[in-house]
Amino acid sequence: MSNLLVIPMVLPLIVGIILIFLRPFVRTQRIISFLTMLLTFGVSTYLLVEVQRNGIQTLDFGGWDAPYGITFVGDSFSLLLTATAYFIAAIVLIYVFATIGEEKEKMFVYPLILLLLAGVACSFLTGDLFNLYVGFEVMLLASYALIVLGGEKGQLRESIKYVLVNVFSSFVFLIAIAFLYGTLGTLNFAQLSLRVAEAGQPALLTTIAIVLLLVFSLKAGLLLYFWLPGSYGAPPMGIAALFGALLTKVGIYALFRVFTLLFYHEPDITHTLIGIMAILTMIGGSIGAIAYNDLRKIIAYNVVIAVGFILSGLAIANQAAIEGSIFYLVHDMIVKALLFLLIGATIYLSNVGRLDRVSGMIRNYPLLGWMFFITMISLAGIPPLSGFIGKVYVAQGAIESGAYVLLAFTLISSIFVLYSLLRIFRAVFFGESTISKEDMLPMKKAMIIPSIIFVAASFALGFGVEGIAGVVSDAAETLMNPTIYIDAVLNQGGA
Amino acid sequence: MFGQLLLNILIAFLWVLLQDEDTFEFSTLFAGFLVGLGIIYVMRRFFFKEFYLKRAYSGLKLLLIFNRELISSSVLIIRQILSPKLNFTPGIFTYETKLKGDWEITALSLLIMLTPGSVVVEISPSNNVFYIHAMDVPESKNAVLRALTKFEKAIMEVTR
Amino acid sequence: MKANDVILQTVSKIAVFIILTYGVHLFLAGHYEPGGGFVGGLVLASAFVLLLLSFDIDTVRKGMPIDFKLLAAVGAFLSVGTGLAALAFGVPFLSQTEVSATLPILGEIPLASVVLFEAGVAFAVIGTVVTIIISISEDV
Amino acid sequence: METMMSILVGILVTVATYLILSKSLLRVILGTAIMSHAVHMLILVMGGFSRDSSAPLLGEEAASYTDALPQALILTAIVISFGVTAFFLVLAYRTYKELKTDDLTKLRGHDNDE
Amino acid sequence: MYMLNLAIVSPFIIALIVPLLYKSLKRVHTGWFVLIVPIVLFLYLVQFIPSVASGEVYIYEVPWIPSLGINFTAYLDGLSLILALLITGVGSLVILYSIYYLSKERESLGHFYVYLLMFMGAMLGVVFSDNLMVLYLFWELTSISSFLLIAYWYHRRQSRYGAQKSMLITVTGGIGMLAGFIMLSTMMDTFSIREIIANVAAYTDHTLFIPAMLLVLLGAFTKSAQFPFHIWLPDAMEAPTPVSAYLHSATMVKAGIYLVARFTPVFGGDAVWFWVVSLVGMITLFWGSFNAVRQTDLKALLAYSTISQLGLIMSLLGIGSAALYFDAADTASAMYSIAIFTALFHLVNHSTFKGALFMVVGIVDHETGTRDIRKLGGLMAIMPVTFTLAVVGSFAMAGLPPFNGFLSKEMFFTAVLDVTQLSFFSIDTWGMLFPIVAWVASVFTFVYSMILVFKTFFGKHQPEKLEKTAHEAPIGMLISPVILASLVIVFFFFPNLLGEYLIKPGYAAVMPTFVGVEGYDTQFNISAWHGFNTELLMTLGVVGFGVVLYQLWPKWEGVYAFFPRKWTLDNLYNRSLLTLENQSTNFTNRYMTGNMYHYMVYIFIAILVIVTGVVAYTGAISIDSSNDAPISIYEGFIAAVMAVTALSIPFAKSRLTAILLNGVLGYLLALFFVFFRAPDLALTQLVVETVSAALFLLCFYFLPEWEKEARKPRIKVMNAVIAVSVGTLVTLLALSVQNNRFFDSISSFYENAYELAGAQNIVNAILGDFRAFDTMLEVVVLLIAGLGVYVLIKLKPKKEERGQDVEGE
Amino acid sequence: MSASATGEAIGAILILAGAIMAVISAVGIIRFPDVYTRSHAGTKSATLAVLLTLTGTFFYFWMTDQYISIRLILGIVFVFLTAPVAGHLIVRAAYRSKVPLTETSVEDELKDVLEQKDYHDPTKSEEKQKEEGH
Amino acid sequence: MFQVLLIIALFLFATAIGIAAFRIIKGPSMPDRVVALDAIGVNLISVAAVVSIVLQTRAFLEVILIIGILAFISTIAFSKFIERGVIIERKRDR
Ligand code: NA
Ligand code: NA
Repeated sequence: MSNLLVIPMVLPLIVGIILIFLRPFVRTQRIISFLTMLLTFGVSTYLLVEVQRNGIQTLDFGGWDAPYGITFVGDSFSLLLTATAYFIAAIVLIYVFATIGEEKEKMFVYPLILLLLAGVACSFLTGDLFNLYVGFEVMLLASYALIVLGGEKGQLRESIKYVLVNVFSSFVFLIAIAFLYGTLGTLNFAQLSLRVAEAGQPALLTTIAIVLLLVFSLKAGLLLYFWLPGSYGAPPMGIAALFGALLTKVGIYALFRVFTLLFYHEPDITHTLIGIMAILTMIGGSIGAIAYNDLRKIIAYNVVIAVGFILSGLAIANQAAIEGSIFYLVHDMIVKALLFLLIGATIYLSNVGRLDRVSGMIRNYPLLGWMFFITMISLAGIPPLSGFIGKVYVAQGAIESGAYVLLAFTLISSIFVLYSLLRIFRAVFFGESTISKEDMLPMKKAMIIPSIIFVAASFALGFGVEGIAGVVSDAAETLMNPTIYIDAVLNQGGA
Repeated sequence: MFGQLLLNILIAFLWVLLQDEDTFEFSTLFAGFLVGLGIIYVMRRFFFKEFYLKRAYSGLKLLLIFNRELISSSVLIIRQILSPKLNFTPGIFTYETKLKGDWEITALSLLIMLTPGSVVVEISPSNNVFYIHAMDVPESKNAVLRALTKFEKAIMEVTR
Repeated sequence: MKANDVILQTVSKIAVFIILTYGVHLFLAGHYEPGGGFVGGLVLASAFVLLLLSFDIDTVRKGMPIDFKLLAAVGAFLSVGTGLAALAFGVPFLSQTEVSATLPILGEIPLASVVLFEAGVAFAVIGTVVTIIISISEDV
Repeated sequence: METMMSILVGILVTVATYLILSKSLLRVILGTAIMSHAVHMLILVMGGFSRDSSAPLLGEEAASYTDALPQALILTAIVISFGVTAFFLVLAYRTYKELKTDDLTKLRGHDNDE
Repeated sequence: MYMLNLAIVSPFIIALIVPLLYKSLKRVHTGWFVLIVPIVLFLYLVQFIPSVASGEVYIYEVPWIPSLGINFTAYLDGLSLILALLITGVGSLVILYSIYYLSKERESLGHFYVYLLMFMGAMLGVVFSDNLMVLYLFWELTSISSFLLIAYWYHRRQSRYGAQKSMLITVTGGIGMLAGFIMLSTMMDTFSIREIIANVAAYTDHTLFIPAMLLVLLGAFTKSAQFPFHIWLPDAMEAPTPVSAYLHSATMVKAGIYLVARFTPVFGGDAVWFWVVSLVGMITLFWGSFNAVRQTDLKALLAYSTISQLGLIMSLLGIGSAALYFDAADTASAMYSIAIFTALFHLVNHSTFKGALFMVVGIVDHETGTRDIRKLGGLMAIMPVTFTLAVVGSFAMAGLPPFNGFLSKEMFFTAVLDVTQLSFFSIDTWGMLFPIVAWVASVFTFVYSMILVFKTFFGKHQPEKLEKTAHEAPIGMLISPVILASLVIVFFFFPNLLGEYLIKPGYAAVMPTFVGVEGYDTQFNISAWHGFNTELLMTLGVVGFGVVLYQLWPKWEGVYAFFPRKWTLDNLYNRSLLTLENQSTNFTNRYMTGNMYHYMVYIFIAILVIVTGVVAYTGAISIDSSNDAPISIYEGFIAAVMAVTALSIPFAKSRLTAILLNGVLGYLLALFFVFFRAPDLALTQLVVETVSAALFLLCFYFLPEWEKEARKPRIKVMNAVIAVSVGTLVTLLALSVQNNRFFDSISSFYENAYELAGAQNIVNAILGDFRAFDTMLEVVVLLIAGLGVYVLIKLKPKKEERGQDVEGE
Repeated sequence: MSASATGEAIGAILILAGAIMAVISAVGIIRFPDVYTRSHAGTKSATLAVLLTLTGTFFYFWMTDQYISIRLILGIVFVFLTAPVAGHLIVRAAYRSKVPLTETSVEDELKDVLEQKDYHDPTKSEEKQKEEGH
Repeated sequence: MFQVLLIIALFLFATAIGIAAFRIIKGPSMPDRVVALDAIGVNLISVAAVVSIVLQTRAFLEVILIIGILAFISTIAFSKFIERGVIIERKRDR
């Protein structure tokens, strides 16, 4: 029992609630929310270290042992993602401070962001299927509120689609939970895993697994990503950055958890399907990323590509591929946030959201331009930036498993990532400068500092792979060996 | 002021009853009183008028009158529903009452309406004219009017 | 001719008392019978809804100058807060204490933290429902 | 009983799906409301049904109790559905006010780029 | 200890301070500071020549990601030394040249030298890396720095075009190469090239061997501008000329050559390798020379010439690899392995004369303002030094004595002639193609070399067509080409000096198995005169035919018309990108309609197809309703009412009716909760249903009346089919679940609620205690919903506000 | 006859009477010609039905379990109190939204009053007219 | 016997509900439907009461009052909507 494990979820939760009372005090809200994110990041990181030392951390709420109560399970995978999420949130907050405007700040934007993060953390840490649903809902409702913040026409229009798809997927999730409960009589992941294994994952369970696959695919944007490009273009950029960095990742996390811990007995059906969906996602994302001149759309489709890429690792499902996916997941969270912030700054500074309406911005804002360039390189998976090692490992996993089609698509997709961003770089940053010195908007420091930090993080993650290699391999090992997880949850203290 | 106290005690008893305890406990009543106090405190600004619960006898009489009317008119309406051919002529007519004040008006309305065959459609803004819809005007209008005057008298006995 | 709501308003006043009492009862009965914070809260909220329907927002506001948003937040705070209280005692988050104290006058009441927890739920429900309804109604 | 309930769930899902495929936002939202009914009913059915069990109230001192866990889950799900429906409805209404249409086919946005 | 690693990294470190130098020391041309770097590095590397020549190799390893086996391992042997000396040597000359070429007033030198240093470091990294991943890192860095250098004048459209083209092609190739590397490392469980070479013998039959080989070659071919990937190189000429001389002629394009050489010990001896490398090389050789002839831009001419020469070197490496097919002691093998030696020799020669020529063209451009041969002519008198340099470079390129190009060209002829004698890899008569193509290409090479010299420096001077008044270049600009031209001549007269100290150790690195075999030392004696052999006859033929072709040029220009403009590879590239973008737009627009209806249809269909597919595949449906509890008549009746109510909702004429019917559903659901002994649920359901109905009514005031669904009957039918299918699927699965309850529920535990949690209402005990966490979060959900509604209603956009509409678009 | 048997008997009779009442009033809802007359059946007869049922249930629990259910009493009171109000509101709404009286109606003293005293309902828009299907 | 009577009663209530549901579907006017909804609510109260006896539990007696309350509230809401469109006014002009 370590109550510390609930902190990454409950601290932002309680602070978010308290901030509702501090509505008029914008400065106080800013400081508190930022410190909360940092503190939570610290605690998550500490827990991550603790897992390396003492193994998986669990916490049975209310003291009710699993499977009867709800249990939080912190393993390397979940805590790594939690820590990354809070790191990103803290940094993105700085951008939000600078750009969101006081009106929205007084409309609960900070409480909502904190609650969003609480939902994300809950989804990462929970060891209970139904609680995962609840965690999702916390996250989703916060995201609903955030996506419409401002009430612009475009926001409303896209929010409708976003909300409907998510409402629908939540229903399907509940249906799947109902089926699973009906067949297996429990909700605890560890026990579900045991029971699936004991039953030998018969056809019906495989079918239910597929239903779950579809649910999380909707959330993650795997194949069923139709809602994503529009939605991620709707909210203010700071918020969109959080969306781009975090939301689909929660779905991805769930897919990894469910298809490594629960339903790993029929990979010919489940994982093959994931692979096919991943390929189609990469194709659709790649095509979409080069189809438009709208900057927001380009980056939104880049989110889609990454989803396909990361899930290729799950489809392959060997140690190397899973490790690669985890590396890439962490990288993608950070660099996607960066990408959104940079595009946000670009749109703000140029006052144009399309690549054919502005050019030569690198002359006006060299720092911005070069950071975009680095981001592009990083997302294309070029070393020594952070995207590289994940790509290598996924590729290695694909080769080990003979998944050459996946190999080809993962690698080709990174060319499309490069090309889509190169189009932006070429058109927006290169070329004749269209903004005269007099018309230049000054770039706010707080707008660019977060990006600098993320760029530094991408370098640090690229150069410092050794630093997290142990964590990642432990995470992958835990995913590959369900008994580690099960033992930690069900046999704690006892045997 | 008095009405509020009365209501408070009423709530306290209601509370006791809701607890479904085998024996009457003073502590439960007190708890109920506290609950009532809370509710009334929250609601205090709604007390525009006061409420007296006296003259139990008058009340009982009213109840008896009402029950008689209820049954007789119920029979009437059931007959109409079950008659093979629907043959009646509904309509709206007015009735001017001597009653005054929200509680009296409301009480009369409730009684009229609970009696099958008649519904209050509107009350004039001046609070004195009822517009009543009746199932069968030629046949029941007089019956309704008769019942109305009976009710009116009985209510006044209770309230004044 | 203006509609005269005298009947509605008079009966509603009585009904609201019954509903409020019943709501509090449901809330407290939850530990033993059907009911609990959520239903209790909802019933209490529906009492407010009935008031809003029978009267109007300004009247209700004047009658109860409460910021329902904050009430919802207070509720959430209570629920999460009781969970956090467990941390101070070194027991797992959300451990409920099971003391049913026998107080001098009030007799035996479940003084469990779960009551506080449920109260939080109830407040949150009332606060949210009324916030939603008032927000929409005011937006003309 | 279970078979009948399953079929009923299927019918509700059918209606909900049909409504979700409508043009009018209002129909769609109503579809989600019906879908929530269907889902809650499904969870209940998945908890099993027996005429010999009594409500999960220990005071009743019955021989066996019906499965309480699905009931608790449904309660949570109902609350969440309620919150979501409320939000969705208000979103629809705000959208209509801003964009003057509730026709989803007219709420396309600027997707048709270039 | 790690001087070599430091040497590789030093350009990057200096690059970091260049912007500072540029800003703080405006008066001195930044190039002077930068120049120190390659000179120091060159001198440092020169020290290694003797020991490397005597067979030593150096390895320094700096750990990077040791747990994954990825380390910064610098490996210095004969092959890397040749390249490194070129990189630093030509680098020094190019920087010196650039100091005069690029004006410190007009150009942003800060950027320029950062890129150039970055490139230099990256290139050193490529040639010194033993670790595949680190090699790949530096490899992509060369692509990136090349991109930046080509796009140096990024306001020019053509610069951006060329930069993007080179980046796309080389990075794509690089990614392919990466795949190949990973295949190799997966096969042999190491990232170290040395270890791979040491272990490869056991893996030549591995299924991944050939794919890995082809992928590695893809990287090499794209980088070295081999056909059909050569198309980026002419457009890369948009870069400032020093860059063209350095990257796109002397060094970066040689990275592919280096890679092929480096991997010859791995893949050499395999028929596929032989055929692919030599044939691609031959085709490139021909195609480059053939196209160079018709260029009117001097730099474009040099670009095609470079392509051609790279093809030549590539084909030599391919031919040389055949030697590995044979036993090292076999005399036949020595015959082919000499091609490797020739390749390395020509690699150096090419760098000298092509570097000089680029600089010459740069001077011409710089001093006259044009590179168009149609505007140029008669410069011989005005620019005598430049002219002399041009003659030296061009004649070397044409393969004429007394210039180094003659030597390597002759040796090349020897190599292609040797191929005809091969009797393996099912070569047969196809072998004859090698000398024929080589000869034809050489003729074209001769022609364009002559064009370069004669059209520019002879003929009539046309000052009216020039932007500037032409005059000789400043002395500083001439130093570098003069040094290179001198080397062209020096290498002709003392080829064995070069051969002994640089080329031979390089050869030893490529063909390690051949080191020390009989006659090893004697075979590398380069001489200008071999007597009247076939090679010499071929050379004479080249000159003869070349002169004729040069004279008759306008008459056979029509040959190029056979290659329609529409079908050039360039057009193919442009059109495929354009088509890709347009088709992507079309395709994406077609399904990403923004219409929620479509998205929902996709989602439903995906669910139906996938789940039904899996059901069909696994046979998951198994139904048995014999254990059902009997239905009471009133339950059945209520269920029927519910079904009818539900089914009538889509047909409701008004929204109020629909909402009423939905309310009925909700109330009847509550009734079923009663039937299922769920009092808490019934209570909650009732209240929620009512409050929801109130919410609907509240919003209805503002919402429009719902109209009849104005849809085509076809669509309605489709919707109905989807809906019924989804409903049926759910029912079937639900029934199957009821028939397949594999385990009992855990919930009997909760029946001890009174002892455990002091509660008699089990549901409440679960909500308030056992699963209080869910309840807590559900409260939070409600709170957020409330806040969300509040925000949604209170926060409205202000019209006409700048930034707002951008944020919201 | 034991108390429980008596309880069962009284309960059963009252409940059955209530059930029959319920069906009859439902029939009324179907048969009557306009909303006003239907409301007589719907809100009044049905009220009577539920009162009978609740009373029956009350007696049952009282006689067999000696359990006096306050909830039932409260329920009865509540229904007594509110059902007529509900009926009144529906009828008023019907009238004000211009749902016509059945053709057999003989008199309408409200009609003129409502129109004459500059009665104008601003909330009444066109779409609402349409919705009622008239 | 007693049980049978109760089942018959339940069936009758169910029938009444069914008939009322038919009126809701058919209309024709909105008030008609609200009347029918109200009738359904009232019948549900009866069903809850009878089911309590059938299942031998007091648990559902809670439901009775709730239905009464809610039927009342929803009828008011629907009536006000039909009459005025706005169901909750900001300020009643009275
Ligand atoms: Na009456
Ligand atoms: Na509870």
